[in-house]
Amino acid sequence: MSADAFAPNIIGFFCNWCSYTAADLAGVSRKKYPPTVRVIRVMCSSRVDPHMVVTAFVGGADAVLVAGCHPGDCHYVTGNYRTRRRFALLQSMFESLGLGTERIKLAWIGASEGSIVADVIGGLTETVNRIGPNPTRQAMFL
Amino acid sequence: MKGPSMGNEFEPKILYILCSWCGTGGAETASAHGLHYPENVRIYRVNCTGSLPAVHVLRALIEGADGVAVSGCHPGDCHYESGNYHARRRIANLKKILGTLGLGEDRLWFRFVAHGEGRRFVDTAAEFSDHIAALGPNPLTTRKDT
Amino acid sequence: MTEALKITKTPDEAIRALLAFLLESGKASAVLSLDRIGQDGAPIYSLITEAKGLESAAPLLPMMPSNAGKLLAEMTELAPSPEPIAAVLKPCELRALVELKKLNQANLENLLLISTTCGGVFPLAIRNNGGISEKLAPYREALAKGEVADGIRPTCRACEHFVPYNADLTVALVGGQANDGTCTVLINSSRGAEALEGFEGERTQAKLESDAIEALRAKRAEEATKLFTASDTAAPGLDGLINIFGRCLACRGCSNVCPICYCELCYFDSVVEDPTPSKYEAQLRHRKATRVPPGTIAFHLGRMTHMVISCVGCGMCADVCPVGIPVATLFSMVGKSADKVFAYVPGKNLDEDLPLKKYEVDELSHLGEERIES
Amino acid sequence: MNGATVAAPEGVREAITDLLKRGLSEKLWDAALVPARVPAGDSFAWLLVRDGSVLDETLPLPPVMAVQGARAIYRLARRGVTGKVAAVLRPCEVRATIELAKLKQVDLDGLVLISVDCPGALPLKAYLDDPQKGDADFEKLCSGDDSAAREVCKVCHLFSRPVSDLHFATFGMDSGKSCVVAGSDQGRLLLEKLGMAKAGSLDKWERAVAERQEQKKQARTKAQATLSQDVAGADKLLETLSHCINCHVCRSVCPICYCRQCYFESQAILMPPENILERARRKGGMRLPTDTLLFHLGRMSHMSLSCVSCGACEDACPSAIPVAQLFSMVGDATQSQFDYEAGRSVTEPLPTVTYKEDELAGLVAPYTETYDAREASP
Repeated sequence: MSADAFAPNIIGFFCNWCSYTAADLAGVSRKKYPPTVRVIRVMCSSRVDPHMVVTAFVGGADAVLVAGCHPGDCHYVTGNYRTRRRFALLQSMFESLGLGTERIKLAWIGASEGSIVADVIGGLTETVNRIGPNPTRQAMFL
Repeated sequence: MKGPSMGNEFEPKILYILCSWCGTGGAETASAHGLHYPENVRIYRVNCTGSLPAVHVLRALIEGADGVAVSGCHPGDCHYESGNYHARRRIANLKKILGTLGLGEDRLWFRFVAHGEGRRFVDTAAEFSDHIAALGPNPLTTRKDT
Repeated sequence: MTEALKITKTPDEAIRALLAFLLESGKASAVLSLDRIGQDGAPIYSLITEAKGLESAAPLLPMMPSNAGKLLAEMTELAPSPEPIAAVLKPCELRALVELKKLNQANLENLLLISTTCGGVFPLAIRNNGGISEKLAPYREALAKGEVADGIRPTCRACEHFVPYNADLTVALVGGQANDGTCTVLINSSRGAEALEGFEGERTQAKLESDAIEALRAKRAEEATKLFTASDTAAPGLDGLINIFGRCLACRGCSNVCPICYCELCYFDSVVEDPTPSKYEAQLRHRKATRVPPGTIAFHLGRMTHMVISCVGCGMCADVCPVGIPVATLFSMVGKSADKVFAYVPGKNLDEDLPLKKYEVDELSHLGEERIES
Repeated sequence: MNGATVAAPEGVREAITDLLKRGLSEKLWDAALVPARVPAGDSFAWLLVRDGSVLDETLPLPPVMAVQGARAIYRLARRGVTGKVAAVLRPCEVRATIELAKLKQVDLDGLVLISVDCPGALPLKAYLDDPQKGDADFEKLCSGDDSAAREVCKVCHLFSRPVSDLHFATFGMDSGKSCVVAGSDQGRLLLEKLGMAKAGSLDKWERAVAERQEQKKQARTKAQATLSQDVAGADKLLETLSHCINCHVCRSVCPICYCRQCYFESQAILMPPENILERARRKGGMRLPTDTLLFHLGRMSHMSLSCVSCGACEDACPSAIPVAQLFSMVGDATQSQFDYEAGRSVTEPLPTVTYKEDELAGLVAPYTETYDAREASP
């Protein structure tokens, strides 16, 4: 790969119980997906304070992915419902600020859904490839 | 006993800050000898004058005290070796701030009192009380806009 | 129609008389009201305990040196007030108080909340160059006609919540009654009724809503659209944000005066966010240079995620900003659209939980499910 | 005294930028901390520059002091820096940095402090209102007309030669020339490495600086006497502070107020309603937020010994209170009694951490042996 070729850099917050397990499964079952995501394991997707998404975004991540259990499946019963509300807030904020919502994504990935991990990361990588690098990556006056 | 308020309507409110070793000791000695100090002087004990936050003095002067006196061990006698030297600098600093802003550096006194100096303690309390009575009320204590 | 008291005095005199009555009758031990202090008559809130202290008070002055909701919360944060306190607040200050109550930062027991229909407040800057007095007559005139007064804070121009929620007593300032030498006080609660018992005035039935209020509401909505679609702050994007916040001094004035930002130590000033050599190295990996202190945009957007859902649009942040960043415009714009997602109006309903404190199982089902085909 | 003469045909700013570039390319330092105009063009921000090409967009000695340089260094170097960083500062910013180092809030290892003769700065708000006019005003300031300068700058007598590693001398120099003076061993070493150790005379500069210093000192004494008349005494002081809204912006932009959490924003001053009601009752009323005067006096007691009169607080005050003039006057008074000058030396201990056994004799109220209240009263 040439030095100036763009390699997307995605930060993924994966919940310990479903999504992280699914990512493990994806690896074990040799699902292929682009090596664009840096996974941060959190105990629950609701551990992700919206400002963490903002920090990753402003810090130069090309996309930020929050992944948790499907609604109703949360290990802590209600965590992901709260995540959903927080994410709705984030989306609304990003929209109002004209930052676009393409670079932030919420995905429900169940423990057995290794293929969805590949799908989601593949899809997000494609999106980033299409819209290009996040301008925050090089901006100096942040 | 004649107090500083005799013949004078204004009875100042005095806060007398004492270190727990010498200053308080002075007060104890005074009481052991049956010496009295004016009733408008309230004692506030701190471990060492070196541990007295400037803000406490300021708050007293803003919220109600007409004068604040501070007494700790004589130079060289500090239980913590150097607390009184630091206190002296801190009080000097405070007095300078009060003086520069015209808030009355005379309303803050610093005098060393040793454990055995009961007489000196009582005299200081009375003298300071008279001194403040002569200065008149501290205007800050009645201001609503502080 | 609501129970009301008609007082044959100008609103300012009537409210001062009412506050004096409350203090003298012991119905209130203290009164929180705007005061004019010093020779310059600086508008500052005071907690007044004596009727004669009300001489300098200006409870209805269209100024906001602090958000009074924040003041009441700071006062009652540790415990409810042991004695009755009457407070005259603007509707957004009252909304802030209610939000703070929901955030467990205030106790409303023993508070008699008096509010007004509000014509907006002047920016703090006007007291620095001249005064407020000459602005008052045109302000009152605009209020009587239900017009947007000149020179008020930008967020006030766009405020549609100028009729107070949760007030025990509401003083009608917007509409015809404002300038005829009388004052109508609407009684919204039993606490309000008790407070007025024994106070001079004619008991009537009154309706707060009037043509003037309708007219003002429509004009404010128009102004809101104008303000929130203005080219410099609407959907600014990253470049726009850098332009807006480029001059930020990181002084934290905005969060210091924000009624909703109650944290004693802001997360963004905490040790977690301390810039370290390795963080600078990370910053410089892809950049030719990086800003110091770092994290200007991250602070503002981060603060936004923390408080914008409760933003009452009072405009304190913009007023205090030493470099004139339109913080309030941006925050109330974002807040307004975020609140729309949850059909929430900050400070309107005491019994309604904060949107981020609750959830519904069946909602927002579009989130988390959509897939991009790869 | 000698220093290296550098050509500065386009002004000293360019000479500084050139030096920064050389230092970067010759690996004398790994990054530079220098102000740059923000993209909107209306103000300045500090940039930590790793790539020399960005230096063309920076502007040493900007017309305003947006963020106090020492505050930027505090955020940069509290836990040290990677490699070496050269920072271009105004003298008051260097002095504040030295104070912060003594307060253990800045690690000077790894920093190269570069300073320049300072003609003063413009009030921030005036500049933001009209940057073009501001730039023109600053030109005037540089040519000696300081009518548009900030009040504290008008009476600043410490405008030159702080304890920096390298100092650019401009006052009294022939136009198109500047002189780099080394102020430390590190500075001398750097000049040697840069091949700039050759001698040039500094007599003219020293004369100009001494003359200006004398003028400013006189102006300072006069200004403080006038200010004292306007603000001293309970009435006047409270009048001066009457517009204060307790936003604490003065403290948060102050380079010396480094506390993560100010005492005056902490639990320590949070009182239960009983306390507030009682205090209000005692005086018939109380302004809110509480403790406005206590905040200002308390802040003075905490930091006036290190106050460098930089004026950041006044620039940021939304209520146009002359905070900087007030604090600077008090700072001068408190510092002089300990024969201390904030930022004068790295080795001179802070007045609060040291003492002499025999000092401040006049402070201690003399004990009148014979004093007896009962006898003194009639």
